[in-house]
Amino acid sequence: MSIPARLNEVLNELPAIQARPAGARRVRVDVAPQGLPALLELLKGRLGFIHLSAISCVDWIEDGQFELVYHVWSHEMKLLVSCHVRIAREPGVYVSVHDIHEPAGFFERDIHEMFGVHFDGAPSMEKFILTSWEGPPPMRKDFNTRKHVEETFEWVDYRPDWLKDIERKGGGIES
Amino acid sequence: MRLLADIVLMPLIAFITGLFLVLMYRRVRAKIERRVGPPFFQPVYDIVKLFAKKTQISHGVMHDLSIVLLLGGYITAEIFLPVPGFKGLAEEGDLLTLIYIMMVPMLGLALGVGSCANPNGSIGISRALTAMLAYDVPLAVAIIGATMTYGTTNLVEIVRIQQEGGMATWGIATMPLLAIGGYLAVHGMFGKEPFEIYIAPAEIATGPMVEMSGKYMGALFIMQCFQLYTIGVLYVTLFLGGGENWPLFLIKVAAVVFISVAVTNVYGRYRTDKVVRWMWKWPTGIALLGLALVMAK
Amino acid sequence: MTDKPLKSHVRPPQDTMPGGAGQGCPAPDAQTRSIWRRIMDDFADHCRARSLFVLHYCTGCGAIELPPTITSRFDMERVGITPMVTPRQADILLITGYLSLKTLKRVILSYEQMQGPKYVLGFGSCTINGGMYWNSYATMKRLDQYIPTDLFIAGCMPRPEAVQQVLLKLIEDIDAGRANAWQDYYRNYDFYLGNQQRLFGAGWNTPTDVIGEARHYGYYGPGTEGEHTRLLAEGGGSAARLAHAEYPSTALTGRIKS
Amino acid sequence: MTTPQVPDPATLAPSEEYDLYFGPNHPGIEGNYSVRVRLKGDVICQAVADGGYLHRGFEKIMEDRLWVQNIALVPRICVPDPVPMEESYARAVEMIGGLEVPLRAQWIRVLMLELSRICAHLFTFGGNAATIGLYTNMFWGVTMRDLFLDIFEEITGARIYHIYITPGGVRRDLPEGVLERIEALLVELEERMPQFEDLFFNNAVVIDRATGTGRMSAEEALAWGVTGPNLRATGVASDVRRDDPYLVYPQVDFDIVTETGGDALARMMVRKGEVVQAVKIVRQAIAALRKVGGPVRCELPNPLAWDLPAGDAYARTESSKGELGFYIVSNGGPRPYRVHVRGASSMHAVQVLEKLLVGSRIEDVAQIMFSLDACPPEVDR
Repeated sequence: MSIPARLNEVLNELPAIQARPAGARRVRVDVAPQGLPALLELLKGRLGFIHLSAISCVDWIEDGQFELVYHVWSHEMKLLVSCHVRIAREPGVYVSVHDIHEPAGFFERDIHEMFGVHFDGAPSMEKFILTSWEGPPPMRKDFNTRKHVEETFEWVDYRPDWLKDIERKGGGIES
Repeated sequence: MRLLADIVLMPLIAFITGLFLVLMYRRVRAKIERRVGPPFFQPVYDIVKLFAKKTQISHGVMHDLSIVLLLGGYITAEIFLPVPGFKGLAEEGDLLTLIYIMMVPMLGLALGVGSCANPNGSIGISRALTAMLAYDVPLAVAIIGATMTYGTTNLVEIVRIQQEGGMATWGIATMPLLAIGGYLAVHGMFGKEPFEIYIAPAEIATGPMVEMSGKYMGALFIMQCFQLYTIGVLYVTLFLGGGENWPLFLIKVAAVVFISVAVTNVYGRYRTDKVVRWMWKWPTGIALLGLALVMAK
Repeated sequence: MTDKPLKSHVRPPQDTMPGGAGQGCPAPDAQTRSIWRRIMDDFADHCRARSLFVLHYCTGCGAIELPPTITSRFDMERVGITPMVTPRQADILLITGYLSLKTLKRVILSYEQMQGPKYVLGFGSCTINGGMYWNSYATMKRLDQYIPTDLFIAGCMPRPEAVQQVLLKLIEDIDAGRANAWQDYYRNYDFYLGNQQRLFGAGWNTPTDVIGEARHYGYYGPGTEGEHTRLLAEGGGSAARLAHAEYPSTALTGRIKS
Repeated sequence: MTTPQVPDPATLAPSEEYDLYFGPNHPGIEGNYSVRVRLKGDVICQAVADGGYLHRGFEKIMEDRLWVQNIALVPRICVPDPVPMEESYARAVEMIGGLEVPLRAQWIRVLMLELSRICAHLFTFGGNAATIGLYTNMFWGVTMRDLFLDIFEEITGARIYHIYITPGGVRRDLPEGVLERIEALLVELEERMPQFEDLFFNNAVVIDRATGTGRMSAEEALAWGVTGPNLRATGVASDVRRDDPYLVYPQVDFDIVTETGGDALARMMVRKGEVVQAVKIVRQAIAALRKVGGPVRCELPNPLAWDLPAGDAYARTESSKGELGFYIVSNGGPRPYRVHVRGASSMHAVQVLEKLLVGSRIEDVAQIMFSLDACPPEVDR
């Protein structure tokens, strides 16, 4: 496993980039936030990375950062490059890459909804899934889904007779 | 007194026959789809259930009135049909009256659906009227041809001419092209695939029926019974020699409906414009050719 | 049903609940009906039980087991069950699995549009107690808090045989005149509305005038109105408000040219 | 709830356009989904997809559960085609943990994946035919699929959610005699394929309705991020199984089915071809399974106290809808730190659908959606 020479060549043209192979047909690239659009543009133009497979967001709450991962795939090189960017958790603003990869519109909208990251220049930052949701962006680590559920919903108290019998004898499922 | 009995009995018989036709339609469909199908009394259960609904939404006077027009139109049509053993008004009315009355239910439905304010219903009814426009052209040609052949528009007379001469004078033998064109138009009148775009569930959520509930829906189910029967009888009268006696008559009506419901299950539905184009091309063309032959005679 | 009182308020006494004592047809109760009326009611129940239209609404993942149930292998038309397209035409609301809050709103709207007698079947463990998604912020946990439910099917997901069995049980119940949970929605509207408001906020409103219907059809009960229904009157809401709340800003609000 | 400002319809300018809601409660919509279309006459001039009706917050609740508990959760993300979900999750975990899957387990997984593909495509045949009123095909297709579900039930104990593929292999070995039964079923499927062919692909009405419906070119498809059968229907031979192979797919002999039409008909033709290819792959898997023995699962630590090493992995799988991606981040704990699911339909159920609908007509909305094989649950997650 090593980085193909053609890819290395392109990566060397940009400053502040770290790349390392991450498994078969996988390359991990760490890039500074301001360098990402240029990197995607170069990869797309020079090496045929035209397919944006996904944009993932990871909430590193202890570091106070969001990590955005752009997975791009080249049909020519048969290679998946994951470009990792870290942005500050507050205010959580980044630029849209919709002009480079059209599918980015969907993923950015999704991340905006789930994490509250705002993408400048994105075609739509409206809610798509959580139109009935008024709480904080739910995928953030500081939102506790279990606590929310306990506060919002009721449970059926399932306690059949046989269980009550067992409990009377000192057993049961609750510790 | 005789007339009064006829007025009551003829629609009743039509309704009961229609129930059987609906049952046949559903059973045939089930068999083609490789399953068992509904039980014997299913059409009755459906209608009684719908009329026994305990709550009911109405969308205004027009909506209620449409049901009256809907059922009234068909019940009136039944009385004008020449069936064995009943006189009804078949002698007094004629083919043109019948065709005219048969348009009333669809227009009634259009009025009612218009007051529901559901866009699916409005789209559906506009499609339905377009489809009516499409299949009425070949039907009209077939009817003109038939009247020219028989020399009368009196339905009882038409039946008598065909029955006196035996099978050789049946419309289907004397004017086969008109019979074919007429049948294709009748298939469109049944409102089955490929000409059922106006109730397409996947597109406009059953169109005109979208806001119909309880008793309104029940009335539509009854209308379906009348519709299958009336159209079947009309075709039998024009091209299949009418009814000599009840068993033979019912077999003929059932055969007309059966062919239609058997064919419908292997087709999807055409788009509205395609329905019009198809109807004005093939059935109309065939019927016009038949008309030319009839006129040449 | 839970023994534990709900957080918002306590449910009305047990005997007004479905399956409890004193259930039956509303206006003339079972004892005072004339013989003629009783025969008619029995006949109607008989037909109701054998002609059931299921609302074609795939609310959750259980919908994947409905096509097998309806199609050739298990063929539900044998017992008179067919899918129907709009809530107006349907008798059964089959809740196929979890309901996200967004869907729950639609389900309530659909339910209120259906004409009584109507039946609700909770399909899958998620409708009973949240099931797999017990800790999900997005799905509701107990269906019977929001709309009255006749029967539940346990399992994730229930097999077509289980669906058939519950439908046969429903047929049996209707035949015996027991499946009257839908009347509970009128009688205890305040309870259901209260639970709905807890999820959707005090401004929650539906276009159907449930209280008016309850009065009109004779299902008005002590639990029909209460503190929660008073909020309705204050809001004075309309259907249009609800629809637009769901579709903000780019609202395509055109008007048909007349 | 805040009270939104509702404009009074009387104050709006008169317009020839009107809105129509497709869904969520609409038989022409696949699953629980909604498309709001703005119409001018019969023609759509704007379409807005509206999802989230099936949102369960998978990505969140998976962070709350152990690595093994999540195995039960993942198939539920996409209901009609759950096996690729299990496979992607398992493989991503294997990539992070460096687990080696035994050869026999790899073949079993291929077998399951392809059977699932057949099921999903049969389901789509049926659904697509029903959108244009050809219900007979739906009845036949769903029933045929049901016979495959029996095989799944025999192997895994469940019809839909198998929870069978686990990180490191599969849950248990195949039962005795199931390979013969699969072979018999494949023969039956091949006997019935001509019937589907006659009923659907040679049907004048279907050809009339599907030709040119929802057409996209190869350039558009690539730019819009379309994957899977929908991309192959435009003539691009792209398949994750071939380009980014996983399991034993490099050893499997199969063709990538392509069509050039790019319309609804071409998409269904591709699916038909893929069923044939899947049958071929299943046969190869059966032959291999007869030869390859050994364990079906590698050694795993106590699943209740299983800490995966820190790291991240992106696993791609070719599901019946397209490219499915699982991005998993582990921080060395007993639970995933973050799971991101790239649903195979996330492109063609939202952005692409919105684009394709513009200019088409009301009657084609359902058909376009079904021919794209959009799967709302994996969009909403």
